[in-house]
Amino acid sequence: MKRTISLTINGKRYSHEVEPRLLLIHYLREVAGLTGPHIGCETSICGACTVVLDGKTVKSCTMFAVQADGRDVTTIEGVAAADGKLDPVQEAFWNEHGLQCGFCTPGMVLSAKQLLAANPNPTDQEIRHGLEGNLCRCTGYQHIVNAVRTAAAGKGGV
Amino acid sequence: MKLDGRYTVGLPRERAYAILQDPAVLARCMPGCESLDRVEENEYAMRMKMVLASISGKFEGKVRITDSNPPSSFRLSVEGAGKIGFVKGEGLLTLTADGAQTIVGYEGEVQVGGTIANVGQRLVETTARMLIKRFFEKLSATEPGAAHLESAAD
Amino acid sequence: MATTIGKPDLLVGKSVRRREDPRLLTGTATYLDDVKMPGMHHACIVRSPHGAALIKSINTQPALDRPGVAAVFTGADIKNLGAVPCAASLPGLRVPHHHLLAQDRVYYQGHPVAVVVATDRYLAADAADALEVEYEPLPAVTDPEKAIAAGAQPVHPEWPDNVSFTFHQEGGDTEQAFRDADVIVKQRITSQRLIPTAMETRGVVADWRPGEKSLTMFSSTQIPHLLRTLVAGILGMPENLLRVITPEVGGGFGSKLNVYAEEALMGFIAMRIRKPVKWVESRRENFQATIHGRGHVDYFELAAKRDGTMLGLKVKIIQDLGAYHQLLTPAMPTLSVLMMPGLYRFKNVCADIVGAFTNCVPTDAYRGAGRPEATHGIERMVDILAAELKMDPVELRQKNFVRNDEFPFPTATGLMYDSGNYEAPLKQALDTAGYTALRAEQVAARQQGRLMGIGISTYGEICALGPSIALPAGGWESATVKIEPTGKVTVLTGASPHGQGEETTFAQMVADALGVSIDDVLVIHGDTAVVQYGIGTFGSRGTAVGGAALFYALEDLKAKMRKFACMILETESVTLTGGSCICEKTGKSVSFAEVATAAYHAKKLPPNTEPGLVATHFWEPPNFTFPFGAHLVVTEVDRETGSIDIKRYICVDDCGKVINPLIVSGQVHGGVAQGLGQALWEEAVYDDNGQLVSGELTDYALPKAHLMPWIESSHTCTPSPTNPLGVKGVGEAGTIGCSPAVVNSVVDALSPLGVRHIDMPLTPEKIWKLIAQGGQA
Amino acid sequence: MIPQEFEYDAPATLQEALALIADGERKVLAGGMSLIPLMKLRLAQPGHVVDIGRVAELNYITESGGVVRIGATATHHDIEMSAIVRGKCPLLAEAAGHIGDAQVRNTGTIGGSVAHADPAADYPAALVALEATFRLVSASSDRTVAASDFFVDAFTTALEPGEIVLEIQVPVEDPSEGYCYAKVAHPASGFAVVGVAVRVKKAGDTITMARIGVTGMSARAFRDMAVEKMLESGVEVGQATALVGEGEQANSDLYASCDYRTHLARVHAARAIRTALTRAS
Repeated sequence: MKRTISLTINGKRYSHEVEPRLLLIHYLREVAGLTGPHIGCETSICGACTVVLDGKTVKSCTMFAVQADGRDVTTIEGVAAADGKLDPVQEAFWNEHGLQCGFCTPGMVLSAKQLLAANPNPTDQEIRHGLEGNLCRCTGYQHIVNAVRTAAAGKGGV
Repeated sequence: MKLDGRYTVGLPRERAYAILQDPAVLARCMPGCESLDRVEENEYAMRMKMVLASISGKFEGKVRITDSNPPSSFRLSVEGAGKIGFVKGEGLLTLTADGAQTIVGYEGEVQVGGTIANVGQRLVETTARMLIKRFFEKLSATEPGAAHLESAAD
Repeated sequence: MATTIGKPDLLVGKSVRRREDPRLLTGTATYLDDVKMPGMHHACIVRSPHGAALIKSINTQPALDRPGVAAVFTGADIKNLGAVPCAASLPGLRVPHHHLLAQDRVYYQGHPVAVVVATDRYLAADAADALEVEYEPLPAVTDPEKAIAAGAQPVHPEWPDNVSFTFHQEGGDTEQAFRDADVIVKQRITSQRLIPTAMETRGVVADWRPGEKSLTMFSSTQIPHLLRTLVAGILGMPENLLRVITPEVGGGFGSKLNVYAEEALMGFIAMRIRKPVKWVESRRENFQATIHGRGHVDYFELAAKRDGTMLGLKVKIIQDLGAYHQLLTPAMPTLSVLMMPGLYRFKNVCADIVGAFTNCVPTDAYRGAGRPEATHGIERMVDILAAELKMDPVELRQKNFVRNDEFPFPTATGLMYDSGNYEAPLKQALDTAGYTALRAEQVAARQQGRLMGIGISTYGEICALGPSIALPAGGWESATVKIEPTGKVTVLTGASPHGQGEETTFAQMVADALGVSIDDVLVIHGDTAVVQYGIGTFGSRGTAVGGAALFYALEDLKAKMRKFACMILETESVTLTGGSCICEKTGKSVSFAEVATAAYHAKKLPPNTEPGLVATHFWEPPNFTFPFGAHLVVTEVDRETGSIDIKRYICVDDCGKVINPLIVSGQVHGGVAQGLGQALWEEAVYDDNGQLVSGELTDYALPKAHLMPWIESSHTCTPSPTNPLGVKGVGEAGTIGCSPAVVNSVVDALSPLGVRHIDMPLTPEKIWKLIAQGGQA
Repeated sequence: MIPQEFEYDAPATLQEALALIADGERKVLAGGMSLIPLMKLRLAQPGHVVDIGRVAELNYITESGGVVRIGATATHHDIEMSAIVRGKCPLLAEAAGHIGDAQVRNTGTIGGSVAHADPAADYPAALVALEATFRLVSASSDRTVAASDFFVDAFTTALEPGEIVLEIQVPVEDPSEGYCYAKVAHPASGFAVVGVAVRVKKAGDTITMARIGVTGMSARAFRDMAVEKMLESGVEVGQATALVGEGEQANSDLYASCDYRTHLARVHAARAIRTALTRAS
């Protein structure tokens, strides 16, 4: 039986009738039209689907949309300012070449932001551990680590 | 995957042998077995519903008993297929008298396929051992009613 | 340090941040699964759970009875369509007919059996689950050596020996070399099956327009034009009525350098149901049904003089092909053969390949494609020889390098190495590492009972694929440059980048060549209706071939601009600079925009000149390029657990000139990560029944951030004479150089125990067992 | 990778939740980190799911009377970061920090994890070493079970149909104790190939109390009392830990054979104890 859910995504209210089995990632992508979060696996490993739910990163492929009813979601589309100005973490990824094919990037940026919110001055090892839940097949992670480090230093990269 | 092990059954060897080949006992003790219908001598069609915590799956398949060598050994093969995959197990069961009890040794090979093989390899062996253990636990739990079971098998 | 092309005021040679990135960083890029169309249906593919089986029956009714289901297709429906193509040809090659859907038999787990099409992906999944297929399982064979052994189960009943082809190549006189040798070392070396695992799986959207009889196909591919030609062939439709568009592609690594059944199937289905249809691969399908890489069992023999002079190499390659040939499957081991001499001078190589069918998904090009296997082998053999001769592996390499004055150097396998300075990156790596001090540290560590290793690989590779003679469908690349009437510049490249950053590097080239702002340059790729025919992006060719094509197109365009500028300025010659054409005699200038306006308005034309400012160039490279480098890895093995700690990772790569150092270092890091993946963690494991037991990302271990070492990457620069840019290509370098350096390091760490070789992946248990058994495998 | 259809309830109170699951047929959903992947693979096909994520009274971490009480829906992240847990039973916080990755820790719950009883989960090692007890409730019952009795077999717990884990009760650790959770994580899944949780007290150079919980090695987490006793009676650490898991049927998979797993459990037990000893005062 379908249920009506209402949630806030990137500051905007959404309300839809959904099947209980609808995964949050499919709700975001197919119903809300936010295709920034991606699907890279089905076993909750890759982190491409990462979004922020009530202030914490979650893997939206491993959550039903009904579980997000009444809650607050931020996707990558909600990270840059309304005028298009990039967030310092996005800016740092850009400057440090922290992405290649870009598929993992939305999840990676959100995880990096969360990591820095909890630990504004991380060591490289802390950065690497903080990104354990996000796979990247292109970069070897080094430029991502550089990006997070420069974002932490408030430089937004060089 | 090869598996072996042994269990002690609190029955004399002849009885243990009979019980282990008794379709009613097998039906009762094989985890998840819903029905076991005789197809021919020593061959049975089986339906089972495996439930393991959250995981569940229905299987249809057959159970066969071969190489009967009463009361010391026989081969048991179990195979089943369902939406979540398929399982095929074959093993030699050997029965050794130990006073009034019987030591049942098993040595066999289990193959799994489909989703359960693709995503469950880290758990296949553990699970197979657990199912064997459950079988023997149920078997020993049915021991008091052995007489009843024996007659039911006629 | 990176030596780059640039002058201070130019962009080429500078770390320009990528122009692709803003859309990728903000979630506004359009990948395949983001493509939506009105009325779009979703396909779900039912695949064989068995490695080998007969299909006894298929009952589609339960699927058809499900809500939302539009159609179900099985092998019978596509029987008369073309086969999945194999473009590689070898003498005597046995090519199984590769139907889009299985007919009466399945040959590997994941083999597509039926397609269910529904209005929604959830309903399609439900219906696929309801479809009933009755199989009669057959014995499978998944190990290539077992497959070609006597009495093995045939994969294809018509070829009971499981041999698809044998191939022999010999250069020089190997027998004589072996007779002349003082020392011969032999080793069996494997290169395990790997799963490419692009983060974006494959996917297709097909849209049939019955009125136009045209098909538009979005596919996550590396080769849009080849895909168009080949899919049109499968479907029996005119090529020019098929338009292929590659949206943003989330990684390929060779796995999307192919033409897959699903691409043709979606085209067929769109025509049949007259609705757009989308199929997106799940990760498990990606593991089971997208090509794998590597899959070698190699037997090496290396002959040398006592002083370390290497004389000749014999190798027998057993290539695990899988059950079918995908686009280039049989060609992979032939690339390995070409690479066998590595960076060394010896002129005698004898190679034999046996291509073995197995009940596995086909192997094909995966990052490095044949060269990593060869490089791993030769670089391991050099270390084994060094151990045998009790020589330092550095010294042995240096002794055998092709010398700087020998280029262009013809190899025993028929290649002509274009340029090289093999000592330079090795020396730079040794200096960076402090090699002498490291060896002293190792002596001290060993005295304390610690297992410290230092491993080196000096690799070469074959890049910029490649001259057309070397590639079935041509090895050239194309570029069009247009200056629009307002002076904006549009580039159409036949390359099809998917993370390599050519939207930026090509714009850097254009900005410098024309003196325009990089912001005025747009690089378009991946749409066959817009872009002239191209070959695609793979084999480290995007810049080295596609960039060279662009270079020449720019030259042509500049010549035409000069004509218009001369006409406008009424002079004989002009210089192009800073967005203007300047007559040096008079000092008068005209802006590009004014030139463009004149060229398009065409009120007056220079003699023998057509209107417009467009130039297209198809560039045929005269040769491959041959990048090289040295990787040095310091490891320490935990004696108790067998786990490996990478203490330092140093790589010095020579990819010729560098257009964008930041992008090049990104390519190196990513390449090293995939090399480390092979060396330490990754392995596609099929059990004896053909079950892919490393079937998801929960078992197949990709490198993660916290598992990766810091990579100390630098460069030397030996420009390539093969192309006007002097670039060599860098996409695969890191991968090729990495795995032998890691294994050499760990073997070095364990050498006090007498360990001589370990096959990848170097799992802790494997190492622990070796230690526990005193080095005896 | 789409779950089958199911009915869904999200009760707001414990009483409603227990009433809904009383028949034992409905599946309890907490964080979903174990259940949802199985549903997507269609290995789990519950017809009816009861989401306890909105039962506010299940989400707490408190301490009273020498016992830390953790509600079933406290997330791994909550536990890792909780000042109470870090202060009073730091071993549990350390184990929580090893679970999965940041996103999994933000979503997964302790109740869901223990009820799933994956043989390679991290918590059970710590919970048996901490001698925790679990409060299990149903519509008609309320009982407590010791952690070491709760984990029965792979994916098999002492939970009866209709029952849920309400609360995890952890005795406060003595501040003088040393603790350590040592884990070998599978490089792909992050699950424990083995995980060893230890607590020790010392007087001078001798160990006066030892607790050892092991996960990942066999079908269920277990407490190794034999080795604990050896350590407490002065047997040298290496010698005692060489017997960890003696008599257990060790797991074997692609990554680690049973011999290697057993060996790893022993090596890491020794390492964990040595680390714990440096933390003990």
